[in-house]
Amino acid sequence: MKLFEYEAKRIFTNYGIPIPRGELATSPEEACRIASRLNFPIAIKAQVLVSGRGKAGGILFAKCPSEVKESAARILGMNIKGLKVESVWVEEKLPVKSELFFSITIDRVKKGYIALSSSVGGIDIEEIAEKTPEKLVKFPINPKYGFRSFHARQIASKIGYTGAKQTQLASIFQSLYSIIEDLDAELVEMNPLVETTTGEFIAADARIIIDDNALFRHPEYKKRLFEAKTSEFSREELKALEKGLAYVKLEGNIGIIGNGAGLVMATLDAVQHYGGQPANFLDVGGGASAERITAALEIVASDPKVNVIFINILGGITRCDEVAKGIINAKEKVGYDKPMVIRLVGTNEEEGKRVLSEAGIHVLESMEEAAEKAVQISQRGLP
Amino acid sequence: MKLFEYEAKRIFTNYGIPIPRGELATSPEEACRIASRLNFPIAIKAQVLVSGRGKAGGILFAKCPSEVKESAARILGMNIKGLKVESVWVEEKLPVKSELFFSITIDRVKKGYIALSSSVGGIDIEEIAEKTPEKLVKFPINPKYGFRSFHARQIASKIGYTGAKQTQLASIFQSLYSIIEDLDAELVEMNPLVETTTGEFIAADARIIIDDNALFRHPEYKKRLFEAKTSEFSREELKALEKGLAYVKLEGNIGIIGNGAGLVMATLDAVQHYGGQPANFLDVGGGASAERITAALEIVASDPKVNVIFINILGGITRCDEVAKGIINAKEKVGYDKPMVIRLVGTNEEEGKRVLSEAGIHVLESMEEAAEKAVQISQRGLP
Amino acid sequence: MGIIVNRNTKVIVQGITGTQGRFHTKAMLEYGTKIVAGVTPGKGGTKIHGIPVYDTMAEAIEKHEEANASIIFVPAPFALDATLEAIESKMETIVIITEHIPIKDSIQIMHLAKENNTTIIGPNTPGIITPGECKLGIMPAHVFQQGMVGIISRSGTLTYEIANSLTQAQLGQSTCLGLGGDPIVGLNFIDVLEMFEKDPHTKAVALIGEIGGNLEELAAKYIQEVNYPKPVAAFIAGRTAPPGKRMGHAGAIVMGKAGTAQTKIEALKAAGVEIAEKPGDIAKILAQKLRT
Amino acid sequence: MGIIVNRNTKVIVQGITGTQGRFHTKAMLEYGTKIVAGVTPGKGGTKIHGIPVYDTMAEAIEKHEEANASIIFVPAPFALDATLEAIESKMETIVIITEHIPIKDSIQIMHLAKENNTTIIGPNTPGIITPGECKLGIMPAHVFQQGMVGIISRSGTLTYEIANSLTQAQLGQSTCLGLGGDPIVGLNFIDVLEMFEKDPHTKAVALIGEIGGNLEELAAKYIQEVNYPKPVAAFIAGRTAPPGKRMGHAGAIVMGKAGTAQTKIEALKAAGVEIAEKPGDIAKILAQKLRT
Repeated sequence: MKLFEYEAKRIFTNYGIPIPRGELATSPEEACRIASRLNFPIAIKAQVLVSGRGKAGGILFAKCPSEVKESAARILGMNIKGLKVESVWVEEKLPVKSELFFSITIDRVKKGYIALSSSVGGIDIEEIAEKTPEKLVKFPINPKYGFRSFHARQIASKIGYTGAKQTQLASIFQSLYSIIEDLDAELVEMNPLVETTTGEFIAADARIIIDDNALFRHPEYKKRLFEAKTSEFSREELKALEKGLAYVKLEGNIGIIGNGAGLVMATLDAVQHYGGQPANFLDVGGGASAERITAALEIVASDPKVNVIFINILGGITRCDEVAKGIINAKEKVGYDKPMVIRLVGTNEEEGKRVLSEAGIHVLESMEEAAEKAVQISQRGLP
Repeated sequence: MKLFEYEAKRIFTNYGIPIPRGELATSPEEACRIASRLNFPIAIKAQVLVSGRGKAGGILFAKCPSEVKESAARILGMNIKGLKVESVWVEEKLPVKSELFFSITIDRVKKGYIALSSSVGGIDIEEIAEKTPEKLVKFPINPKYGFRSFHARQIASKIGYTGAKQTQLASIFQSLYSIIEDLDAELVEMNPLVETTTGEFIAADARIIIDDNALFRHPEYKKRLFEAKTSEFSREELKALEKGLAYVKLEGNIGIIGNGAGLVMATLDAVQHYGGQPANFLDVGGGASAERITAALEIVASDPKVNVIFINILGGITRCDEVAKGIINAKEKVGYDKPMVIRLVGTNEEEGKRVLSEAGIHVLESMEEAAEKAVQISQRGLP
Repeated sequence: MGIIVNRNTKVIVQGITGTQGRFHTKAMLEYGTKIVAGVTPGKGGTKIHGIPVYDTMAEAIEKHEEANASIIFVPAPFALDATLEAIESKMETIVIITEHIPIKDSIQIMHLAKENNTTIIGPNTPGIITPGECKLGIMPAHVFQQGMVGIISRSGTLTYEIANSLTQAQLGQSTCLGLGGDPIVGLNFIDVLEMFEKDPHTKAVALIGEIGGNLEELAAKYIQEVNYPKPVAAFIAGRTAPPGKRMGHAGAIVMGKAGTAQTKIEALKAAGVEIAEKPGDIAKILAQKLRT
Repeated sequence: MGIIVNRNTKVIVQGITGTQGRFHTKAMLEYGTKIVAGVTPGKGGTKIHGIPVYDTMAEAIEKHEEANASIIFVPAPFALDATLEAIESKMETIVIITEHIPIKDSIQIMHLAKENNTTIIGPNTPGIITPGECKLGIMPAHVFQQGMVGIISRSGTLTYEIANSLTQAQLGQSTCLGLGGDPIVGLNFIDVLEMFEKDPHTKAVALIGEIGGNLEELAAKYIQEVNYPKPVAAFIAGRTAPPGKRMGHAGAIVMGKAGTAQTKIEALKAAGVEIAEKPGDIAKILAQKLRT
């Protein structure tokens, strides 16, 4: 679960990490009022859960109140990579001496947390790794006793700080680790972490991603995930999330439903292989019941672009007859009347096929064959 | 730092450990009002920081409101082992099916926490260890990943519980561990932990001792240590604590001051060896300044029983001339005019002796000789 | 033979009384897996499909000293404790079926497993099967057949798909192991490639990867560096996955430019691994390689 | 010779810029202790008594690879981190002078030290001295003299008292080690008794105990069981201490009937250890034993 910059910054404040003075606004007027309490120049930043908002024009600067109003008006309501901007963060622009990078994230290979830091910040980590790899400090965190003050100081030392500044930086780094631990985050990032011309360290941007699987330990965020007006998910994705289905909206016209993440990804790939465009990813998971199939069909069918649905089920624990019944029920309940391509093999396959044939639904056995067929239909309609 | 039963019970409640319904009262009337909201029979328990209050008459039971008032009146103001009872805890008496024992404390040899448990409770741990050692389960806690649910279940199993009751007990045990961790406690104990006739587990008594050295992490308790009307310490001990001196009040008439805990203990022992009675233990610590000596002398001299003070200093880091000056200043400031025996050896010994001799204070070199002399004076006055 | 599990594997099922645990205990028993005990806190003293249930692992291993593997079906919030309990009980192999375990918990599990030399498979895995000997997982038995191809996979159903085609091609499987769909899992491709190298029954390896992380790239590097002596064919799922979106598995996510199917495919190709365009191609590729 | 520290010990002082650290660095240097570096966060680049100061142990050992011991003077709230830093920097011996360290922190220290085979002396210790070779601690140098008695003690000043009398009796000391006054300390009597047994320069041992815990009782048991080959004399402080009261040291407390001077004295006597009634008697007892 991605947090908004303003949420992340509030958390930073709670952990004693300095951030620029600022507040959240949902209207140009409010932005103006906030600006009147701050020192100019001021930054107006779109609160939206995608990266690259800067390049998309989601960050503007203002030297006077009228510019604040204008900028906020321009950003609010803006659509950035498909997401509408509902609020802006209005804050003092920092007098930058240098921009640093610091983050803690997951290292899959070492199976632990890893701290990444660089004396070059303000650009994304891949760019840092590409342009100045010698300045990127990778510091695996010992799972035995965590990220200690001296580890933080070692990193600060490696990016070139000594003495009091080293200690100051180290304390910020350690607070970041407390956040990742306390919040079950999988990423906490300050980029840039600004060293101001007056010698302070201030987190100019803040990113936090909470581990979805740990949300049961953080009910306040779980609640917020389903409440926020704009989140990283579309309405359909949120609905799927609530039903426990894994759904990702894509741009094509072939609705895809399958059981098992790998199988569904492979189904998408097969569809594309035959020249088709998947409309979504939807994994119903193992042992899917009739209700789950119904919910899945409902979500996929609600996409107006979809003109064919391809259901790919390999029955293992999942029983084909159950799935077949689910499809029949769901089709009726949802009132879906566009074409379907169904591939159904495995446990109780015969019974499943019988049920579907009786309802006039044709069933295929090969995934490749079915994918090809779905693509044909999507392009030319039913033969 | 020892917590009162009522403090410990409130903490238990915060951690979800069931305790008998009850409240704190500082007057018989209040005890009565509390009792009116509870079910009889009711227990009235002295809140006092010594063990053995039961045998001292500090716990009484009442079957009706008049008995509550009477019992509270009898207990409040009572003196138990030198400490005045300022409050009573009024609670419902439990219908006992059996009494268990559970505690977590420090294991000096294994250098970690250890859980102690027994299906026999309500008597003290030494008695359990003596009478039914086969029923005492000692469970060292793994420092690597702490006390886990399955460890708690293993203990519950070893004291004879299976199924749902095992799980219930285990969850109480685990909460106790959370307390010891969160509060930096060195002892957390439920004795007895009562299994009621209705099948519940309820902590009938609660003991918590917080590690004094960890109080800097628990400012609320540090504050309370110096605020409580009655604590485990006498007024003089609290004063010493505030000044950073280690002081323990004893019953004799020879005031003792020294540098180093071991040396002061040995000084007490030497005094007793020669037939004297130490009035106190007071360790000024290493490198004692004139102010510390003054504070020490002030505390020791304030004990009216004291008729001679024996100061035993082995100068290492502590400079004898500094100590000597401290003694002179202190004597004047405190206005202490009873006899003193001073043993002073080590760094800058000559200068120290000179300073004291000039002030008419005699200095000895042997600890044994000085102890003997102090005893003589305490018994017969100055020769 | 195969790797990790065989006819001598003696299993304890943790979370045996839940719906999943109960169902799969039956399925594993039917397959011939030697299950010696089950554990569910608070349910000690009962029996599931004839298997005695205990409150704790400690009691289970006291009664069944021969147990050397456990399979975990407990819900995610309790999986960390269940796994630590299994590690403490000296299980050599622990299969964690449970999905949705917090990463922080997995980190702790993997750290302690390493210290204790415990083999962890999963979490979020279908488990491991050595056809004809031992099924320690939730995979449908009927798609597998004793044979010569070792399968290492990050996916469940897709693996059954490929196993099925290997069965139909008469190649069968030596052992089939699901690494698990989470970002942090016990075994990586390289660990299992090493084991398959040493296993005489494994004549070829099918590697089934997907987007996210760089374990496939590291496997490619390893295959190249050691000049891996057995033929390897690979399928990588998720070529069409958009960046920044989790594709079902917690671990299946492209971060910026990292973890795409393309980089994995390129790395594997560069290491001489033949890439299957469709899942069904794996069997064709290996059949040909094993014939020559 | 002696044990643990000698003329080859190369020391880093952690917390060198504080009042205590600065003072004792000077005293140790004057004694001839080979101090190679100091560490204080935020004070890197300065010098104390000619010793270079670094911000981190990592930097210090990078510049001074020969360092093999550290002595810690940092305040209690930071002592855990400082010790872990020293352990991570592969110091073989760490002397923790700091007092008032929370028990929870000490537990973590001792656990990690054990895993890394690090010798911890303290906390709340005067340190260790091998007279004439190395003083790694805060003890006054003048009471010590190279000689034949090994001292193991839970106390500071009392140890100087006894060391002084051994010096005056011309026996001197091989090594004198303060275990520390806390309930949880790195070395116990038994650990040090074992070392003294192997040290050819140690001809006799003085054991200085006090109330609290049962380390003296365990030492007595050990002495009896191994039939300890060198004469041991003991002094136990705190015969007059009331139960339930801490006598200065955090570890010096009689709990109920446990940890009294009487039980310790009895156990030691039963093991054949001669008990000194007064501190000064230790020298007399050992002088006699060594003469015969």
